[in-house]
Amino acid sequence: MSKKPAPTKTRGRSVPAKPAPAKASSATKTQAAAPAAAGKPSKGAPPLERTEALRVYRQMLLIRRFEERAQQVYVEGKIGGFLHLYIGQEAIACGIMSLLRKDDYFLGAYRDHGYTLARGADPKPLMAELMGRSTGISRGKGGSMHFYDIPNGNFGGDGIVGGHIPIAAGIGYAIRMRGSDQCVVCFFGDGAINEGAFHEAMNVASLWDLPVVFVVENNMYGMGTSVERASAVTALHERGAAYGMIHLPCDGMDVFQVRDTFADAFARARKDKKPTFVEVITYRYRGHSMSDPGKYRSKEEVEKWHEKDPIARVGLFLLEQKVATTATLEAIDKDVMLEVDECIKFAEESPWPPAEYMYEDIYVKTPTLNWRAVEKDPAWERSLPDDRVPVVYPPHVSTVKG
Amino acid sequence: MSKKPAPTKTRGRSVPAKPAPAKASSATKTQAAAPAAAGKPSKGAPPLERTEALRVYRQMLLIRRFEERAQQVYVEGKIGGFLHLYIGQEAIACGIMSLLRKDDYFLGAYRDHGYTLARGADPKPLMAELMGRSTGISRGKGGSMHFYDIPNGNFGGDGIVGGHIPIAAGIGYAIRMRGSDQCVVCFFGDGAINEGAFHEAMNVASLWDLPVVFVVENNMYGMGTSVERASAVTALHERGAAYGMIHLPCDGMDVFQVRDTFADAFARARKDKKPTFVEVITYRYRGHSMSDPGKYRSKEEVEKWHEKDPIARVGLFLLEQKVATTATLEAIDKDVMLEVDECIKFAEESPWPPAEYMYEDIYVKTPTLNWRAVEKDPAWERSLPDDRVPVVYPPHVSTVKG
Amino acid sequence: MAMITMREALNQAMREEMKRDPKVFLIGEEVAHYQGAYKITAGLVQEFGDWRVRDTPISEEVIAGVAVGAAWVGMRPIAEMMTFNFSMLALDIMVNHAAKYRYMSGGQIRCPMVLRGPSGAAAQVAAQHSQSLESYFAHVPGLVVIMPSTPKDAKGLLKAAIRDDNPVVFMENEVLYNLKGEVPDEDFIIPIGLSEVKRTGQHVTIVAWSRMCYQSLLAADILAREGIECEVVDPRTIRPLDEAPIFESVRKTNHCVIVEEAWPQASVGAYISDRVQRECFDYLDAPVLRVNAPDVPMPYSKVLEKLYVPQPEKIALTVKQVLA
Amino acid sequence: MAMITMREALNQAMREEMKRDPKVFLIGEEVAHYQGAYKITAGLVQEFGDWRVRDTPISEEVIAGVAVGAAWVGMRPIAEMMTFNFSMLALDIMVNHAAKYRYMSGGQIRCPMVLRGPSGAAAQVAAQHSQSLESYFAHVPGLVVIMPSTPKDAKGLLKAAIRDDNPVVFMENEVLYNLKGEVPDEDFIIPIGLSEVKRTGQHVTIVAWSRMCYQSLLAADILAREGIECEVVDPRTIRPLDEAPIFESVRKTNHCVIVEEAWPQASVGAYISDRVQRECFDYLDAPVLRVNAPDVPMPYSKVLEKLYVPQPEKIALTVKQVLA
Ligand SMILES: Cc1ncc(C[n+]2csc(CCOP(=O)(O)OP(=O)(O)O)c2C)c(N)n1
Ligand SMILES: Cc1ncc(C[n+]2csc(CCOP(=O)(O)OP(=O)(O)O)c2C)c(N)n1
Ligand SMILES: [Mg+2]
Ligand SMILES: [Mg+2]
Repeated sequence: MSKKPAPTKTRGRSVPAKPAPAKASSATKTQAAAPAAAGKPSKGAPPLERTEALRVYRQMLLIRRFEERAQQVYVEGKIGGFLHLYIGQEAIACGIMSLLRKDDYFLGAYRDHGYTLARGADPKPLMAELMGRSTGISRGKGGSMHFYDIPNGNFGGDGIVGGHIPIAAGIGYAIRMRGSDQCVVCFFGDGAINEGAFHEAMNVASLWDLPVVFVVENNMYGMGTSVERASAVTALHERGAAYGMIHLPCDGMDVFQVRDTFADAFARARKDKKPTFVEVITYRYRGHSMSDPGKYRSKEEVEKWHEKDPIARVGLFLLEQKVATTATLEAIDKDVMLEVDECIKFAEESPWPPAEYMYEDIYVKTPTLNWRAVEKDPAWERSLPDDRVPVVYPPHVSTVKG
Repeated sequence: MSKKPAPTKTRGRSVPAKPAPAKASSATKTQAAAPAAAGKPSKGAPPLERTEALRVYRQMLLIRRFEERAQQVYVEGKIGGFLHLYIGQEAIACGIMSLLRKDDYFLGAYRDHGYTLARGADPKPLMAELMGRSTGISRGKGGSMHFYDIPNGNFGGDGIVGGHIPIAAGIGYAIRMRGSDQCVVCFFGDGAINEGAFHEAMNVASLWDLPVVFVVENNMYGMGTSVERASAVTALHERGAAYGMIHLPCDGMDVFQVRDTFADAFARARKDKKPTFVEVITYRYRGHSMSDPGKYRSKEEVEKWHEKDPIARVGLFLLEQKVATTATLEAIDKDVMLEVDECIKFAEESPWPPAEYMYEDIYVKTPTLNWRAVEKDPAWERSLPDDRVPVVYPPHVSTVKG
Repeated sequence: MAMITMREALNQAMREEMKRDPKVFLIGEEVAHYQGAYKITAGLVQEFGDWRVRDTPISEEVIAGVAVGAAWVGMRPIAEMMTFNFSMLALDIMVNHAAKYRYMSGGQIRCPMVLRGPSGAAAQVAAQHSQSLESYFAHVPGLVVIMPSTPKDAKGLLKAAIRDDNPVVFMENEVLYNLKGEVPDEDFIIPIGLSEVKRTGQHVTIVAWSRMCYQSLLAADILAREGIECEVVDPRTIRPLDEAPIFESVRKTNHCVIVEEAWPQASVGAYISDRVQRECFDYLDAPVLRVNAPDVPMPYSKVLEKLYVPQPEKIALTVKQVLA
Repeated sequence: MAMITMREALNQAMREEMKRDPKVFLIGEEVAHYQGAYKITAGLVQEFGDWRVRDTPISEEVIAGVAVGAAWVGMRPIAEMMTFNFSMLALDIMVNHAAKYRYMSGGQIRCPMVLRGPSGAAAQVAAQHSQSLESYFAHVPGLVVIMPSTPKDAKGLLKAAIRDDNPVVFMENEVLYNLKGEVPDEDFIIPIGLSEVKRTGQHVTIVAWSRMCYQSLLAADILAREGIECEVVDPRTIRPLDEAPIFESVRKTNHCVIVEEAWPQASVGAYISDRVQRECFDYLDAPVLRVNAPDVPMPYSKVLEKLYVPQPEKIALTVKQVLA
């Protein structure tokens, strides 16, 4: 199983790095400093059980096939609006979710199919959501950018770049109040770190010791803008030093390194209540969204990254370890394709949301309200006294004194 | 003339430093790195001419006496709203303004009396502004938090913490478009650096090489909250590393060190178009504003800082250097007191703003407008075709290709 | 019934609810050890500790964001804006997150939080610190907006807001903090969305909330001496708006004046005027008239500020105009 | 006269003004090398270079802030919001800075800038990306707000906005970007604050702007077939509002319908309704009626989105209701 490569090597491999000497120097320094700052040697993740390894492989493949089909269906006009594909970044969601506990939380931006699938959600309601059907996970009201699966701690997709980062700090704050050893993972892109929201949230997470794991998925571009043209320091994890937060890079094309890196981060969050800032270096194979031909990237660059394909990498590992034969892998792929076909079928056979849905799920019907005032307001009239699905809270909320 | 002390010494002296080892270590590292990053040895400022030294002394004293009287008058109910005093921080404004060129710009927050006086503005309209008279520098419409003196490049006081920092980047951007060698100084407090606005502005200033000198006046508190309780890293200048920006600390109680530090920063801005982030360590003698008794600070702490009084320090220097005798200094003080008395007299004898003032200075009367639409709107009806005072632009705006 | 100030009433509401429910906590700038910039939260950190009364850095987006995140996982945060003049920095969190995630998730998420603090003009704090921005929140489906005018309303409605399962924007008024009034001793709440007729009269209906309700009652006293009887309706909750009692009153008096501290355009008062002309068209003897701040920024000088804030005399004048 | 799309019209306006005045520059996310997220700024960076067509990090507060600072020292920035859904992150800069510094400085400062971009619903981009937030800007003295509905208006008004010495918020509509229309070949501007009667009729006055003006004209066609003649008034500028022509029209038709893409509460449409009932009280045969988006967030599903956006049929129905 691959160990963390020297950060500089990772950078060199993945980023066409041409930062000014001043930046570069301070860069390497902080990187070196980071693991030390952790104050204990990296333990890494336990080796994947053979079966578990196969499961992760299948999951990564499911994300890819699910999105490839979604792309086709989009072109057929059966999906509307924005469609942001996670293809190429599968190892990150799958590596992290393979370590996340049932009672942990996570949230991210609009490129959210991968997180939800990796967390183990039934893909049928997800495809139905993309097609705007009433059986969709958000009842057809959210669409591609807004997958949520609260019973599984999935606070899903935010369409506002950086907007969910302060909210992740709030979930971490609630965990501290409870005194539980849960943690929350906050995914965002390289473009999001230049929003003020990132800055404000990183500072309080470190200041208050919140169990938040911040994950910047550096896929080299925010829409058409490369990291070099957006961030004064291109080794993004170094931003963590400004908040005294442990920060380090990670190869996002390697699910095993992802697991090693985050196993440490989760342990730190659960035991020491300390946040970690991980820069996962990866690449989005497709354009930013369906409308983006991706002219700003060279064919060579894209191909270079395909050579590091995260799924092929795991497949190779499975073969090397004799966990699987080529036949097994092909069987898995077939199986996945069939599952995706069923998703399409399920979605297309699902009913469209009825008009009433428009007025539902806005307010919670609450006893503190003067009912007479809103009886003619459909938004209130159709509100429910409770959530549509029970949200998992710990049975008892204990508050800790600071 | 005092040279820059080792940053760590400065910190030790000025901040009750108890940062976590990780933070501390990375701290010293970056500090050490900073001057090096400048890529050339610090030249510092030319020694003050005898007369110039006396002028600076008088100016610092004027700020203090002006505010002491303002405080009295406030208690008498002749000034309303918020009154934030700069007392204790005089060396910063005076040191910086003694180097600033006539065609340079600066802007800051609501604690703005010191900047305006140090820039050489006539104090009479300032006192009149505090008393809300029509002769005030903002015609009685701004008050203490909103001193502006545009002909002198003073974009003055912002009441929104951090709000003016992105605007400073915009002034720097305009300077780059012009291709001139002007620079802009952006003052803000230790509390302001946790606003998202700071983060967004620092990144673009470094990314685009804007001639902005960022000055965080670390007076140890944002209202009642100490730096330790607000910022995860207490060596505030280190935040500059996150943007690859040259950053260093400076003793704000020592006008000579202030001059040395900023002479370098201005040279860097004018020649290399590079921004600098300076943390000036200082202290506000008074409460945050008139309503704040400052209970959160110990008598000992406050006294400790009075021992470093920036005005006394210059006075001592003048005596040591035989530039002045005790008698000269007393004479200067008397003279300053008289000048402040005249300010009060001028303000109290000035007329109150007439009702029409309320509707003036909102819009610019512009030929692009359909006049008929607004003839009944006093805000438009009383608008002027031009600014009340001519703003100094360079005669010709040349734009540079990036 | 005890006579207490609105400041005390708000403080009691938070203390009682924090005692009642360990999930309630308070977060904001200077709310803890400084005892609140306006001392609304005095004594709370001593009683509940730093984790439930949290001083923050000056980071409005995080203050609101932390509240939203904590609310999503079952807490009941009260986030303080030192003043609502700074709430534009938290507006995206409230409008794009607090108000929308329940909808976008098809009813999986709830956001039981309160965003509270002083709003409106204080005394000579000038243009950036004297704004009444309730329209920004009232515009948005998914939010609840409350603006109390008396200590009793403040306490009863804040307690209701804290117990409510929706994101509530609770806007106080600094000038009213020292206003005294009778407040029940026992535990009570005032339902959200319940307006109150603060004074009955048959000649004209005045709709006003927060400080403007207070000003309108003073105007009503002046007019009463001249035999003009005003009915003053205080919606108390701006969203959802309890319209029926307003329409009822207008149908009785046939005249309506709406008094608002905010600017006139695209405002809450404009909406109420639209609703009244729509629902009481056949009952109105004259157009609905409005009293607002002038459509300009707030000037600093006290002589100008006095002209700026709607005064009882100006309200009285407008009432006479609508009756003329 | 050439037939061009609104996209081309906006692009021409910026190119011509940038040629005309070296102080004009453009700044925003993806405006340069990506040619604009909606291709409105296509070709400009090739012609004017990176300093005058500047790609930025994703930092809305800095995009608006840089524009304000540059404007204060004599430049004429055009700042693009990729969409106005993100403008809440720049709202403090616009409201507390762009709109107030001239006032607070007693007339020493001017802020000749344009904040522009698409606003309103697109196609299935859901709740966070389908908002019409013009009310947030129209509420504020010190700002100018423009919302064009045709390529000609877009070009003439954007050129005027760029030459104007006040901070202008210029809100476009994504759905109209491909709309074609005749645009004069010669250099021209359309004065700010000048409304236009887009269709004359004697039975009812429809006030509508941006995409809703387009929808209203379609409704007018439907109604014309039934013998109902609508007069459609497009204010084009929301602040300052050119009221006289609206009042004139209502005094002629005695009926008024206001069509708005935004939510109904505390909105621009509510204010226009208030103004009409005030100034045309004796001329109205029926209350002013309004057509708005439902008072809920925008749902994703296309079947729901279609019900959400005010359609010509719905407008026609409301017109019949006001005439009934
Ligand atoms: C506040 C805000 N600004 C701008 C946008 C438009 N936008 C959507 S995605 C995107 C790029 C984000 O890039 P990155 O954070 O790297 O995430 P990635 O798309 O690469 O996963 C932009 C600018 C937005 N949705 N929200
Ligand atoms: C956006 C915003 N949030 C909060 C406030 C209230 N406030 C005014 S001054 C201040 C403290 C600022 O401290 P610092 O930046 O250190 O400046 P200092 O007062 O020490 O000079 C606060 C919280 C404000 N004016 N603006
Ligand atoms: Mg990216
Ligand atoms: Mg301070």
